[in-house]
Order: sequence, then C-alpha cells, then structure tokens
Amino acid sequence: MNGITLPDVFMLLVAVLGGATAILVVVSRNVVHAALYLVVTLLSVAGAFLMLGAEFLAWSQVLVYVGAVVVLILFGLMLTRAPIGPMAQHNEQGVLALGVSLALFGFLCVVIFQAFGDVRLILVPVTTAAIGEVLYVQWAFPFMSLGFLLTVALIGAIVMARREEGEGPEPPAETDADAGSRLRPHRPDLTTAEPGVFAEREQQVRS
Amino acid sequence: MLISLTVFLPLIGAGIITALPKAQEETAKPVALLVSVLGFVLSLVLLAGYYLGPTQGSGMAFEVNVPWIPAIGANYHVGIDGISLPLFVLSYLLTFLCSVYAFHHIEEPGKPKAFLALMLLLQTGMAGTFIALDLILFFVFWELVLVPMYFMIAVWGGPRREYAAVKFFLYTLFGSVFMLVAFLALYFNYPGDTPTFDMVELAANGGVGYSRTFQILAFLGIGLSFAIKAPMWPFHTWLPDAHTEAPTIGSVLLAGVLLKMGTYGFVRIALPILPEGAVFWAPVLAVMAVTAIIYGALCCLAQSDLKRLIAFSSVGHMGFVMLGIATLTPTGINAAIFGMIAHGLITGMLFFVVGSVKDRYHTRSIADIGGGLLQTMPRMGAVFTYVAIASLGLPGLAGFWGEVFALLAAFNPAPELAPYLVLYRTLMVLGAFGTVLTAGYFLWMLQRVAMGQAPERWTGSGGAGLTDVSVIEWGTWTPLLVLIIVLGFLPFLVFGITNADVTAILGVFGSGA
Amino acid sequence: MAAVYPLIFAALLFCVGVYGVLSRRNAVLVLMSVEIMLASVTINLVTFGEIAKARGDVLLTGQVFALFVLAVGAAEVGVGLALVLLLYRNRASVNIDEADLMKY
Amino acid sequence: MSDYAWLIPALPAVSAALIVFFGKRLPKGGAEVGIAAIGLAFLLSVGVAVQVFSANVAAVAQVPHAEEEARAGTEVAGLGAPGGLLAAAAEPEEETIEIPAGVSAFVRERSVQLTPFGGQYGFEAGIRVDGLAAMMFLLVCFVSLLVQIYSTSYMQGDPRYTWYFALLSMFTASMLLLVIGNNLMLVLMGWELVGICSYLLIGFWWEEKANSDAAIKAFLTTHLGDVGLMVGVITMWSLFATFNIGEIIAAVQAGTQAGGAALDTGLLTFGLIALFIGAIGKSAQFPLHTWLPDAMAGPTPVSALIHAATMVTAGIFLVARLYPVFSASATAMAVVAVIGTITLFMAGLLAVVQDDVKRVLAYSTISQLGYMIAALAFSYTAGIFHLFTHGFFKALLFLGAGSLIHAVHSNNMSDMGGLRKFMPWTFWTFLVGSLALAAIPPLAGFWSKDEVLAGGLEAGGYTGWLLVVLGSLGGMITAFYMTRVMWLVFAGEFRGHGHPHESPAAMKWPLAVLAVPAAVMGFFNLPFGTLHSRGFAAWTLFDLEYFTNHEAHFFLPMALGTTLLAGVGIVVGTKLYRQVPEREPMLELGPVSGVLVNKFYLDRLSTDLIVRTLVRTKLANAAYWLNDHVLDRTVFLLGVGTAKLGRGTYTYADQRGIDGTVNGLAGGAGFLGREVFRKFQSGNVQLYAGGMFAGVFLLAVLFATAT
Repeated sequence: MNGITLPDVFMLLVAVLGGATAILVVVSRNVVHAALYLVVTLLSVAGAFLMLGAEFLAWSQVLVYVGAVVVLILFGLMLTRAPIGPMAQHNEQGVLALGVSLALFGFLCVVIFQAFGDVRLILVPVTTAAIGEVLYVQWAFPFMSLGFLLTVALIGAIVMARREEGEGPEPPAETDADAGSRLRPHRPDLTTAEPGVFAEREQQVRS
Repeated sequence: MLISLTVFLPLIGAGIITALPKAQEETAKPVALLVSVLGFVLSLVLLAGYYLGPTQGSGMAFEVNVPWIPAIGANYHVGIDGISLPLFVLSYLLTFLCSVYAFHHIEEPGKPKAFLALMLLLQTGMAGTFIALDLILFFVFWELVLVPMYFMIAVWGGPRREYAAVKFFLYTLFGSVFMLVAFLALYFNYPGDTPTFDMVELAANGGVGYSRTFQILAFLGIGLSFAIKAPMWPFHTWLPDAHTEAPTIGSVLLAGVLLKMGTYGFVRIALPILPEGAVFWAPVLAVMAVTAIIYGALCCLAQSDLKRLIAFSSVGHMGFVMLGIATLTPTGINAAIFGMIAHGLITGMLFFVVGSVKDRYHTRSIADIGGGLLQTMPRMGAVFTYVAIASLGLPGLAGFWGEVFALLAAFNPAPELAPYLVLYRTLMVLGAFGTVLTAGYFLWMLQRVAMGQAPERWTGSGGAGLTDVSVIEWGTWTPLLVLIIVLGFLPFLVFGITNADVTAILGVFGSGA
Repeated sequence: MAAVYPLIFAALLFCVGVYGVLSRRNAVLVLMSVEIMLASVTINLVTFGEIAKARGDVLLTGQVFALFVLAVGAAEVGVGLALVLLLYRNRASVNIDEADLMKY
Repeated sequence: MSDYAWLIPALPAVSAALIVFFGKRLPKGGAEVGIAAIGLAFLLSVGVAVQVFSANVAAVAQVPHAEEEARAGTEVAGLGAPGGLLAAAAEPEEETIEIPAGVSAFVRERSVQLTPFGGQYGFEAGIRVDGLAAMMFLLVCFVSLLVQIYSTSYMQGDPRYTWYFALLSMFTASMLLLVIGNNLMLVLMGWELVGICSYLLIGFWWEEKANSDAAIKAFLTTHLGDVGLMVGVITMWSLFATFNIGEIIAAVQAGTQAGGAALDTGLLTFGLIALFIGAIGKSAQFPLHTWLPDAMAGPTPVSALIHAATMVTAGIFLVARLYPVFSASATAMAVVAVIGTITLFMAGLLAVVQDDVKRVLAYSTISQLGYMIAALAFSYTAGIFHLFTHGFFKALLFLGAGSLIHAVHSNNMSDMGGLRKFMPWTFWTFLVGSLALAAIPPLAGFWSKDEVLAGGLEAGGYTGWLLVVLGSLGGMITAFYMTRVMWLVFAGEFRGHGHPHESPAAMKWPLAVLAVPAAVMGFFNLPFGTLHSRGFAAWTLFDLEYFTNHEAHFFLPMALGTTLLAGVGIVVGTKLYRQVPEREPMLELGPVSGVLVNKFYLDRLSTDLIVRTLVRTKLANAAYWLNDHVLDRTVFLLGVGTAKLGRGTYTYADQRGIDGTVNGLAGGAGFLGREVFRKFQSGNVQLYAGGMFAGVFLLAVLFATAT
C-alpha cells in the first residue's frame, strides 16, 4: 500500500462532508433542515463522482438530484403540511434501527477492507463523449426502456396524486360488509375523524 | 397411457366444471356425472385389462415410468397391481355414486360447481395415491387429497366445520411431515449406487442394506403418517369430528377411500421396503389395532350423535384391517384389503343413509329422531337396518370376511413374530370379543333409531318432510347394496385379485407364510 | 487512489440511509433516506466500474448503470411522493407508524 | 338325488329374495312362494333322505355282526378313516371290527373354491350330505313347512305379513346352509345368519321396546357364544390348515395335524371347548341360556320353528358334526357332559314356576337341549335322536300354545282353563306332545330320552352317573310341569275374557300332522339289536367304524325306572293342580288301588310331596331368582357397565386425554401466536424493514464466514 495521495485526501474530505451531512439528514428534528442537508450530501456524492473520474455522472447528479429531486421533496413537505419546525421525527424503533445500521456498517467495513483493502484505482477520466457513445450504441435498448419506465412512472405518479372530481378523501366504499368485516379489525373511521386528533398531537409536540 | 388418462380425467373434468359460466351452476352436475362415469368405465377397462392383458392377473401392469424431476431422481412412475386395483376401482365407483347423489342433495351453501370440481379433484388425488410407484409422486398425490377435502368440510360442513376441517388438515399434515422425512432418509441412505425413490425398486431391494435401527426409525416415521390417516388408535381423534361435520359426499369419500390410503400405504410402502422395521413394530401395531376395536366399540356405545357413532365405528373396523396387516401374513393382508373394500362399501353406504336421514329430520341426534324410522320411512329404515347389520360383520355380507380372516391371521402370525405368539392369540380373542361389542352398539343404535314408536312430532304434519327413499337415492345406493351382498357370498372376487401380489410383496419376509 | 475510500463512503451513506428508513416517522423523510441509500449505491457502481474498466471492460458498465439508477431514482421519488400525497389525503397524516393496517 | 342337495337351502333362499322384492304384489302376500319353496325343499330332502338312509343301511348290513368281539377297549382315536369320498385307503385298527373294503357310510361332498389362497390356505365352500345332514333336512324342512302353513293363519292381518314370510324363508335357508356346509366356515356363516334371522323375528313387533330388547339380548348373548365358535374354528384351522370337516375328522383319527406332526391335544381341547362355547350360546346352555325365555317375545310360530325345533339345536348339531373330533378329547367331552347335565336339571326346575305358557315351554326346551348335549357326551345316536324327536313334539307344543294364545289373547295360564271343550283339536294334539315330552312310552320322547340315559349309564364314570341321576330326576320334573300345564290350561272353568274358539284349519292341521311323528317316531329307533342297526341309528351315521363300535343298548330296569319317575311327576302334578283350580278333592281320584285303605298313606305321601314340592317351588324360585338377579343381572350390569365404561372412556380418556392433548398442542400454538408473535406483527412497515435488514446482516455474516 502506497502512501496517501492527493486524490485520496480529496476523497476523504468529500466523504467526511457527505457522511456528516447524511447523518444530519437522518437525525435533524426540523424537516426543512433535513432537506437542505440532503442537498449537501448529494452534492458531496457528486464530488465523489468527480474524484472517480465520472464527470458526466457528477453533473447529472447535481442536475437531477440537487436540482429536481430536492425541489420535489420540498414540495412534498409543503403539500403534506409537514410541521416546519423542530419536532420528534423518530419512532420507537430507534434503538433497533441504530443497532442494525451500525452492525451493517461494521460488517461492510470488514468486508471491504478484506476484499478491496489493497486495490488501487487507476483513474482515467471518462469523457462525456465516450459515455455518450457506449450509451447510444451498445446500451441503446436498455436506455430506451429506461426512458419508457420513467414515462410510465411519471404518468403513474400523476394519476395517483391527482384528485378527481368527487373522489377526494372518501375511502373506498364498503361493498361487501359481511365478507370484509373479518379482514378489517377495528379501524378508526377516518372519513369522519376530526383533524383534531392529529392537531392535538402536533400541539403537544410543539409545546 | 390409459392409466394416466384414467387418473387425470377427473382433473380435466374439474377444469371444465370450473370453466363453466357462473349462470350455469346446475350444468356442473351432468358434467361431473359424465366425467365420473367415464372414469369408472375406464377403471373397469383397467380391471379387465389386468386380467386379459399380458399380466394375466398378477404383477404390475400398465406401468409408465418417465423422468419427472430428474434433479432428485423422481420419476412419474405409475402402475397397478392386485393390491391397488380393488381400491382404485372402489374410489371410482364411490365418486361415480357421489356424483349421482349430487343430483339429490348438496349441503348448504349449494354451489354445485365448486363442490363437484373439488370432488373430481379429490378423485384424481385418491386414484393417484393408489397407482403411484414413486415415493415423491405418492407424496404429491397424498397431499393433493387434503386440499379438496379440507374445503369440502370447511365450506359445506356442519356447525363446527371450521374446527373439524382445520383439525383434519393439520393432523394429516403433521403426519405427512414425518413421512416425507422418512422418504428422504430412504433416498439418502440407499445402499445402492444410484439412490432412488422408486417403490418397486425399493421393495425389490427389501430393506437389504438399511440397518435395523434405521429401518425401525424410518418405519416409525412412515407408519405415523399412515396411522394418522388410517386412523389408528390413538391417532383417531380427528376422524369423528371430520366425519360429523363433513357433508354427506365428503363423509362417504372420507370413509370410503381416504382412510384406506393409510392402510394401503402400510401394505404398499412400509412393509415391503422396511421388513425389519415392520417386524419390530408389528406387535405394537397389533396391540393398537385391537385397542381400537374394543375402544371404538366402547365409544360408540356412548354416542348420541348418529354420524359420530358411525365415525367411531370406522375406528373399530380399521382396527380389524390393521390387525390383519400387523400379522405380516398373506392371509392377514388379504383380509386387510378385503376389509378396506368392505368398509368402503358399507360405511360409505352408512354415511349415505345417515346423511339422507339427517337431511330429512334436520338433526343428527339419536334422541331427537327418537326411533320409529321404520315407521316414518319404511324403506329408509330397511336400508339402514341392512347396512348396519352388514357393518356388524354378519356372514353373507361383505363385512364378515375381512374380520374373520384378520382374526384367523392373528391366531397364526408370521414366523418372524413367533416370540409374540401368545400376545397375538390373546389379541385375537379380544378382537373376537370386540365383534360382540360391535354388534351391541349397532343393535342398540337400530333400536333407538329404527325401531319403536315414532314420536308424535314426526307423525302427522310434523313428518311432512319425511319422504321415503327417492329415485336418485335408490340409484345411488343400489350398486352398493348389491355389492355388499355379492362380496359377502363371493369373497374370492376380491381375494382372487389380491392374493398373488400380496404373496409376492411378502416375499421379503423370509418364509412368507 | 485506494478503492476503500469511496467504498467506505458508500457503506457509510448506506447505513445512515438504513437508519433513516427505519427510524423516521415522516414518510417524506423516509423517502429522503432512501435517496441517500440510492446515492451510496451509485458510488459503489462507479467504483466497481472503475475496477472493471481496469480489467478490460470497455462498455463502461459501472457508469452506465449508475446513470440508470439515477433515472430510476428520479422516477422513484416521483412515485413515492405521489404515494405520500395519497396517504396524506386518506389519513390526514404522513406518519408511517400510524399506517399499520398490514397486521394479522 | 344327493347331488341336488344344494337346492335344499337354495330354494328357500330364492324364495326369500322373491318375497322381499315381489311379495307384496302377490295375492297371498308372498306366503305362497315361501310355502311352495319349502314344500319343494321338503320333497327333495325326503328324496335325499331315502337315498342316504338306504345307502347307510346297506353299508351297515355288510358289516359282520360281532357284538361279542371286543366291545370293550376300542378307542375313539383309533377309528381310522371316515367314509365316503375320503375313505379310500384307511386301515382299521386291530381291535375294531373289520370293515369290509369299499363299504362306508354315505358321505357326498361337492365343493367350489371360494378363496384362492392356494396351498395350505385352501378354503372351499361345499356341501356335505350324509346321514346327519339328511336327518336335519327332514326335520328343518318339515317343521318349517308346517310352521309356514300355520303362520298364514296366525299372522293374518299383520302389517308386515310379507316381511314375516321373507324372514321365515331366510331363516330356513340359513339353517339349511348351516346343516349342509362341508366346512366350518360355512357352518359359521349359517350359524350367524340364523342368529340374525332370529334377532329380526324376535323383534318382529319392534314397536314395543320389550320386544326389541329381547331381540338384542338374544342376539348378543348368542353372539358372545359365537366368539367362542369363531375362536374354535380358527383354532381348528390353525391345527389342521383346513376348514373341511371331513379332512379335520380324518386328521384327528390319524392323530396328525397340519404338516404331519403329532396332534397337539392341548390346543385341540382348547379349540373344542371354544367351539362348545358357541354351542352353549346358540343352544341356550347354562350359563348362557337366559336369552331363550325372553325370546318368546317373538311370534309363537317363530318360537316353534327357531326356538324349539331348529336353530337352538345348532349347538347339538355342531357337536354331532364334529363328533369324532370331540371324542378325541376327554376333557372337552367332560365339559360337554357337565354343562348339559346342569342345564337340563336347572331349566327343568325353572319351568315349574312359570305362568306364561310359552315360558314353560321355553324352559322345557332348555332342559331338553341339556339332555341332548349331555347325551352327546356319551352317544352320538342318543343325542341326535333326541334332537329329532324333540324337534317334532316341541314344535307341536309351541304351535299348540300359539293356538291357545290365538284363542284367548293372552300368554298366561291364569287366563286360560277349561279350554278342552272349546278347542278339542288343540287339546288332543297338545296332550300327545306333552306325553311325548314327559317320556311316556311308547311316544317318541320315551325312546329318545331312554337312549340318552342308557348312554350315560353305559359310559359310567362320574359324568355318566351324574347324567343318569339328574336326568332321571329331570324326567320327573318334566312330567310334573307338563301335567301342571295340561291341568291349568285345559281343565276347569275358563278364567279369561271373551269367547275362546278353535283355531282355523291352517292352524289345526299342522298340529295334527305334527302329532303323528311325536307319537310314533320312537319306533324308528328301537334300541333292540338288529332293529337298531336298521333304524335311525344306522340312517344317520356318517362314520361306520364309530357306529359299529358304539351300539346302543336297552336297559329295561332303567327304562322302567324313568317311566315310573315320569309317572310320579304326572301323578303329583295331577294331584296338585287338579285340586287348585277346582277346589275338588282330587286325592280320591288318584291311583286305582285302595282309595280308602291307602288314604292315610296317600295323604301322608301327598303331604310329604307337597312339602317337598313347596321346597322345590322355593328352590325353583331361588334358582329363578338366581337366574334373574344374578346371571341375568350380571349380563345386564355388564351391558350397563360397558355402556358406562364406554361413556367414561369417551369422556375422560378420549375427549379429555387424547383429544385434550391434541387440542392442547393446538392451543399452545395459538397462545404463542396471540400473545407472543402477534407483537411482532404490528403492521409497522419500518419494524418489518428492520427485521429484513437484520436478516440481511445475519445472512451476510453467515455467507462471509462460510466462504
């Protein structure tokens, strides 16, 4: 193993930045802050791509994620009237989640050092032209399928999110009360549930 | 090819019935009848072919052996011989009669389409079990039987149908696990070069190369599954519940064919493949069998529910079958197969009658019926009396031969069992006393149900629904009634089919006497 | 450059994402955590793609796949957000632990 | 003719089927079919009997007469081969009388293979026609014919008239099957079939619970005996590897069992006693006799046919059928003798205290069956001859009782009285029957009972003497109770209700016809030298050697003695019961000699006898009490106890024990699911996902460490 080279240092910096902000994303009590930390995380991922010589990918990452996805998420937060302020955002399985993820991380570290501990990357930057060439020649068919998938997903998203005339908050009508009753144990009647239940909880948290 | 066609014809029929439009529920009945008649005719063709064909009435006939799951060496190996043939034909006969009976009555909630499709599916499973010559294939057919019967009980059953159906399903499945484990153990411990699931090969091998301890353990595994299915005391408790709750057709097929799968398994698989294990366990089986005879009869004496009583009587009758098997002699096993056939005919018939009685009285309780069946419905009462008498083992009717030859064999068990001679002879005497108890509960049942003055609630306007045996019922029952008496006087009709192959299969037991 | 740096980075991101997915109540935050996990996967793809390239892969498989994942990730965010909206519309809440109809 | 003997059971069987299916549409409700069939069968059986009997007589005639020669010292076991088809090359033992070659008793066997078990499992169904079978054919067909004719009138107007005749035909067919069978399995079949017919006929009027109770009791009690029969048959099979009666007899006489080994006499004795237990049940011997009096719940003609003349003699027939085999085991024969003797005496005592006329006859039947059984222990001819004569006169008595019951609509003698003038036919025929039963010479009963006692006397030993003593006393008792019946029923004033009348012709004539053999049958077997060898004894033998070495003998002193005893019984009965109903000084109408002179003597004697009679009445009552409260009670309690045991087994062992375990297992699984695993199934997706990742981690670790 040779000494630490310059790319290594950059990579480390990017990694530390990305890792730290990622942790902030998952622990932040304010949802908007979390979204903003996410931007930094994704940007540092783009930086990692650059370090690895994948320029096109890095810029795509910036455009798609930082530009589009995060905006989308912010819209989502607004549309769902997420409390724009600090509040408990964690459920009861925090310990389990922490345990699982730490264990997974430890395991992955061990595996990575064992398997790739002495692998060095010879970085040859890939030009956008080169990637364009393989993408539209050898990978043309999967690429087109991908486009189709994207279209379908977007149409699906629209169909789902759209509120039709007369649809709205009504739950699906009970067609066969007899047969269905066994499958549906007690469930609060959400059609008439006053929003107060949730509002109350909100206020408790805020106070 | 013919054999496969015969077995899968009902499956095709079930498919056709399922595909029928929903508006034409009733069309399912003629279709089912047609399919089952065809199946029955084909099974008779097989019967005839068995005698007229190259086998001349002994050995394995109509064999098909093609690779099925090459990865584990499982083949689609089917064939028929003198041991399976009577049971095979019996299953087709009963299904045929059941599909006739379906014109008369199907329990709530009706839905003949689904019911008959299940029935035909069941038929494929039953027939397949009897012809499978590959352990994995056998297992598949064996399990295939569970599902339709489960639904028959769970959907068309009586008030406690869910409990009964689940009990039936779980209990049998519980046994199957051990069977599968034992099958795999047989495969992996095969002494030859290429391990095999082939029953014929394994039987020809006759347990050579399997250690004694292994044979004892494997027999335990296989035997447990078969004992539950048969059912042997003390594994019988699912039976009364299942029988009591099952719809009439379900009860008939359950008693008539399903129970025989267990005892058939003993004869076909457990005995020839694991002879040393069989010798080890035979005295235990014999004790359990005789316990079942006495115990079943005692329990019958305590019953107040007609269907439950008959279900318990099955425990006793299967006890005689098991006693025959436990002797490991050709006489005993011939008797066992005869007993299976006779029990299939007689108890199947009993369930038909009791089902019809229940439909009319709307109760199964003996006290509620209150006697006088012979008065309110003379023909029904006469048929009931006839079948009950047949069931108590009267000579001249089918029930006799299985019992008496089983006892006879128990008096002279196989030479391998010589150390247990006194035990066997004691058991034989006890079993003979069991026939008295059997006679007792049947006669008391007749007294309480058929004889005496009919209570006032059933005479006059109260008995308006008590119509005597209908034309369809006569059509269903006549073949059984006739067969019961024909086999009673001409037992060689069955013994003649079974004897050669039974003797052959017992060749693994040294002297084979 | 040592291969372990990007890989450990990816592993870190992934595990953080896992933690987020498991512990966050708000569905949108869960979605964000999923994005982090996806990002970590793309880093892995690119890194392994470099190793493969060094061993003679001319198709740039790693980067192309990373690109695909990018696109799929975008689609996923779209659909996921639509689902969250639907959930919100039906239950007036986006808390995942309240959506527990999937039991017994 | 004997080649067609299979038609004898076949005809009534066919007629039974015809009556069941077409009887209702026939003008006479099926009775004509039954009567025609049994009539034909009777003609056939006469033909068969003529052929068999004459062949036997011819065979006996060729046997050199050598009474002087070595009567003593012959052993039953050394009898050589039986006759007929089986005869061929058997050589007689030295001490026995030489049987000329080619001479044998008539035995005709025809068989078909029934169960092809092959080799040593060979089992065939076939007929065996010999003297014994021919005799039974005659008896069964004759009585059955008369009973059916009688029934056309007796059962007139019954709602199940047709079914009744079907059952009669079915019974007759079964009984004939039992008789004709050449192997034990067929005998067993016929045995059980007559049992079920008896069950159906006793419970014929099943609307009354008492009747079906009696039917069940009869079937179950006899079935208890049948267990013995079944065990016995199976033991025989395991000894001789055959069911064929002829082969079994041959093997026993050769002293070998299957495979040529020496006979295992212990097992043979066990088997024979087991077989005899079957006979005890069917022939109502002590201690399984309790069913027979109850069986009187059936229609009276049925009692005549089944419970007097035919079915109950099946046990005797069985022992006679296997006579040479039974002879091979002294222990078995001793059991036979003791059981028969106890029965004959005990049942006779019981008959004395009955009021129901049918019950008197029933106890008398038991007693007479005891005579037959006991007789068989010593002499084949005596046993079956008594069977034969008893069949006639007891059928006569029962049909007579039926006629009485038909007339007064009551079974009780206290409702009768003075019927002689209303029913002369019944009276006279009943009188003949009673005298025959009481063994008054020269009626049939005298000759047969004398032969029974002579057999016992000749054999000696304690069993023989027991039979002689108790048998003679039993004869007195018999005479006494029959006298009592005669007086109570026919003498004095009518004590019942309504107007009794003579029965119609269809009932009258069978009585008359039966009275003839009851009176004269004894002359066919006069126990005097050559006459004997031409008569019944010669007709019915199926084993020449046995016969030639067991000639019957007539002991005049004993015959006189028993007759005297019977006379005493009659006298005592007359004295008592003539007086009781009429309040007349009966004593003065006593014996002819010296009324006045002997008054004191007679007075004292009669007082003595009255006292003794009282004691006897008490004794009999006690015996009856024992019967009802101990034996019958035991059976009853066994039944109830069994039912309770059944209920207990069901409730505790089955439902709570075994089923409880199963349910407990299921319940345990259910508890785990409800209380433990349910916590994990919270519906919370994130919890699930956590589990998933944990699983992934574990799997990964697993793979990593594995590779």
